[in-house]
Amino acid sequence: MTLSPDEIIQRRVALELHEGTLVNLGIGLPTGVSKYIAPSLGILFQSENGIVGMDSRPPEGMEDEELTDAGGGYISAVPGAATVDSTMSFGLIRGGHLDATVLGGLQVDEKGHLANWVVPGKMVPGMGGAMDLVSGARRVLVAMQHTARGNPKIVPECTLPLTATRRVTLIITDLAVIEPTDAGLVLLERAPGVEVAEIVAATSARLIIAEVVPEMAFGG
Amino acid sequence: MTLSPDEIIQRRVALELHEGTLVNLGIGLPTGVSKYIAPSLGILFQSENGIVGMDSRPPEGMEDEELTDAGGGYISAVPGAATVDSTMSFGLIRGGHLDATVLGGLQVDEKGHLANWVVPGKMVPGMGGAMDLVSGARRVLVAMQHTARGNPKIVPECTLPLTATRRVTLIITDLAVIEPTDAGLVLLERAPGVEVAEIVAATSARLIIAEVVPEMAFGG
Amino acid sequence: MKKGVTPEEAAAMISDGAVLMIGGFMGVGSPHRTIAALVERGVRNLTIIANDTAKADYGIGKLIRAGAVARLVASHIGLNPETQRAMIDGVIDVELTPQGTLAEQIRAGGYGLGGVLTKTALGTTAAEGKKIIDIDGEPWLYAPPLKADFALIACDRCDHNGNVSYQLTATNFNPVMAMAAQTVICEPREIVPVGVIPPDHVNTPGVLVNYIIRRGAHQ
Amino acid sequence: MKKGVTPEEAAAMISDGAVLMIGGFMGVGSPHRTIAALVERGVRNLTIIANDTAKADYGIGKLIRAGAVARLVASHIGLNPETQRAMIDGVIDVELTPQGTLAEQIRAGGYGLGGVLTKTALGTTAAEGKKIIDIDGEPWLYAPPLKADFALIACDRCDHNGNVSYQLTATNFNPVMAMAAQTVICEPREIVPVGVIPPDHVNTPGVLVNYIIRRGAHQ
Repeated sequence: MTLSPDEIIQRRVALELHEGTLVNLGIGLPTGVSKYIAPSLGILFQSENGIVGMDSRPPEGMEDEELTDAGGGYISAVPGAATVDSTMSFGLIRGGHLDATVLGGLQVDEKGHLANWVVPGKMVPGMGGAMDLVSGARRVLVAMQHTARGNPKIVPECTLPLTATRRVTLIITDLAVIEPTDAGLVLLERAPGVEVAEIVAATSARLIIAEVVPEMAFGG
Repeated sequence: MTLSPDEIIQRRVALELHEGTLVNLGIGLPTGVSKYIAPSLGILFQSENGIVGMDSRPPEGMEDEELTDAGGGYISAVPGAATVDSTMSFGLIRGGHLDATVLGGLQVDEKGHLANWVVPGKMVPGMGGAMDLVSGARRVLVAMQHTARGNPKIVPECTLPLTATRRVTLIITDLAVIEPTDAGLVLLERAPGVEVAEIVAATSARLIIAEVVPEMAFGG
Repeated sequence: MKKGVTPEEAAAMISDGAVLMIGGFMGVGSPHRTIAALVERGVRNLTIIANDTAKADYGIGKLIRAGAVARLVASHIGLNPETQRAMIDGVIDVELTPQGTLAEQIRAGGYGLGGVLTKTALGTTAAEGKKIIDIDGEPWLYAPPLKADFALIACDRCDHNGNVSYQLTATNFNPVMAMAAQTVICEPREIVPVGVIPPDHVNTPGVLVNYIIRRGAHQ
Repeated sequence: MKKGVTPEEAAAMISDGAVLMIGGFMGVGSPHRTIAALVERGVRNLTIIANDTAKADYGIGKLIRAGAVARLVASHIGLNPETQRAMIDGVIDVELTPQGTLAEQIRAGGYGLGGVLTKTALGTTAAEGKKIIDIDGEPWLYAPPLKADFALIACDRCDHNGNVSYQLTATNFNPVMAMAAQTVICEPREIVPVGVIPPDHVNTPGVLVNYIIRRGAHQ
């Protein structure tokens, strides 16, 4: 089985999500993680615009203009879903009731700080719910390509404005799984067929590397 | 028509309540004000345990154990009532959405300060919602007997702990209507058949008295 | 799906010295079966956060009479003379807080906020010894967030996943307490299949509820 | 009963320089007819408080394109390039605020609170120049309450008394904005007799709503 970079990231992130918990998947790459989650696990996906238990887009013609995700796209709801207003939605996020948030990243640094909301002078989208998610979720999982146009995104110190000063829980890329710790960034796993040297070369931050770095093990 | 002291107070308070507004009536004497309000006015009564649009006790056998007032007594609901949780209930009170609160008083003083929640060492009921109501309602109407066992309740300075440092809007008793102002307590009206001298004698606070103090004028 | 537990199993999770939030207003919307099981278990030294203690030997008043409570945070104890006596005698350490402030403190605990800034009680004896925060020259009374080990809540309906809907004035403090405790135990009047409660009528999403009290023998 | 007004009558109440809260999330749950009437009226110099500005020439994006907005407080403008351009060009003064903080600031305004204490954005560039409040040695970012002259909200159902119920993700900022403005104008999808919405399903009590937008010609 040859997996695309996105598939590697999404499948590996899926392994981090636990039965019966509430999870927020960011727009884009993180959204695709849900494809790899067995419904039997009872994991509920939150969309911060106000739903606990979002489901994928309904069949053509069945869309409801009052049921969308945070990007404004049509969604459906699982049986047992709950809809909430914005204060409650962010109460769930900021009060520590969200087990995990999966977000994309522009940069992550040796302290585990994430930058993902602005490129000054170029891109000013606003932070939306990103700062709340990174500050409030129990676990922050960064899901991103290891490099952008060949440039490392895992850097000694973020040059872009931070999303939060809190250390993220785990960085999952198409090359590696890396855990920020007090001592620094620890390389935990390699993507299938990827050598440690390749990861080090694609990373400008210092990595702490164990003698044996196992390959990511996917269920399927 | 001879009115009882309670009736005088309740009928006079009723004249202060405005069409289409939200009003909180305290337990006891204030609750009886609703008897004198025409339903056509569309005044909604709030009970701070979580209802906008409370109605009187339902017929025997129709009570619902999940529908009560702040004293735990059975109530009904008017058509168009809304039930809310405690945070929203007090959001309505503290956010200035309540047009008037009608409360009993133990003492009111020359600054218009109300004391009605505790008699240290004797009675420690707790303030419940009283402090929120006096701090947050747009208008605070004190409805009480002018004296307690012959002793004035309108005093130079409260000796009992205050409910709030905010000046109340109006004091309505079985003898008089008094408005606290920057200059002090202004005697606005006399109860039917009551002389100004009688009011002054029953009041230990200084009263500002106009040349003509009209009698309370009730609609009915 | 959540595990259904008996009131006794729920009570067995709660140890001496635990901090409990208990829903209800004068016993309306209180988890009466869970409270009775707690009394039966003989737990001691509890801290209770609740609006009131209902009446003597009713609702939370049962825990007061049983001597299970060491500390109480409430807004009103006026209709329970046993709680008043225990306060005056120094048997229970009672902190009286304005009802709206109490509700916001619990919400702040559950919503990850640093506390509450309010005008209520400012300048009164109820503010003595409390922190005043100046915002642009204006004083506000600060009240800290409240959290608990357990929230014991009651509701009208609960589905198999723990989605909860409340009814009428039995709602009161229950939804906000369900946000503010480590473990939430919910005592429903009725348990229904998933989907019976529409998404817009779920007041407390099931992810917040850890245990559902099973229906009673006679139900 | 409330007065039903046309979108044009509602727009006529809103003068140049007014501060508006507008409900909606990417246009979902926004009062589209009221917005269109405001654009038609040609009002200027507005301050808008809203989660986002939807898309170019859609929802609040219509007010942006019309040049009606001088100041914007929002959490996200990434999907409306016209708002981004207006911000970079200095045409609109844009304050970007984390979404959860923005929701709490509006709530604080409507609930009479002195502001919000949050960890979100603490230590980031988004906190620069903002007040930090120390609580027992821990820093919290302070965000002031927000209020408005008008809240323009949208809802699924509204009864003749102005009782409102929202639906699904069209709820978002609408209920909290209905608490925080001097005048609340509600644009319902459906208007029903009093009693059709049960008390437990009223999300915004009618006492908060000043005007109801009448049904449209084709409705």
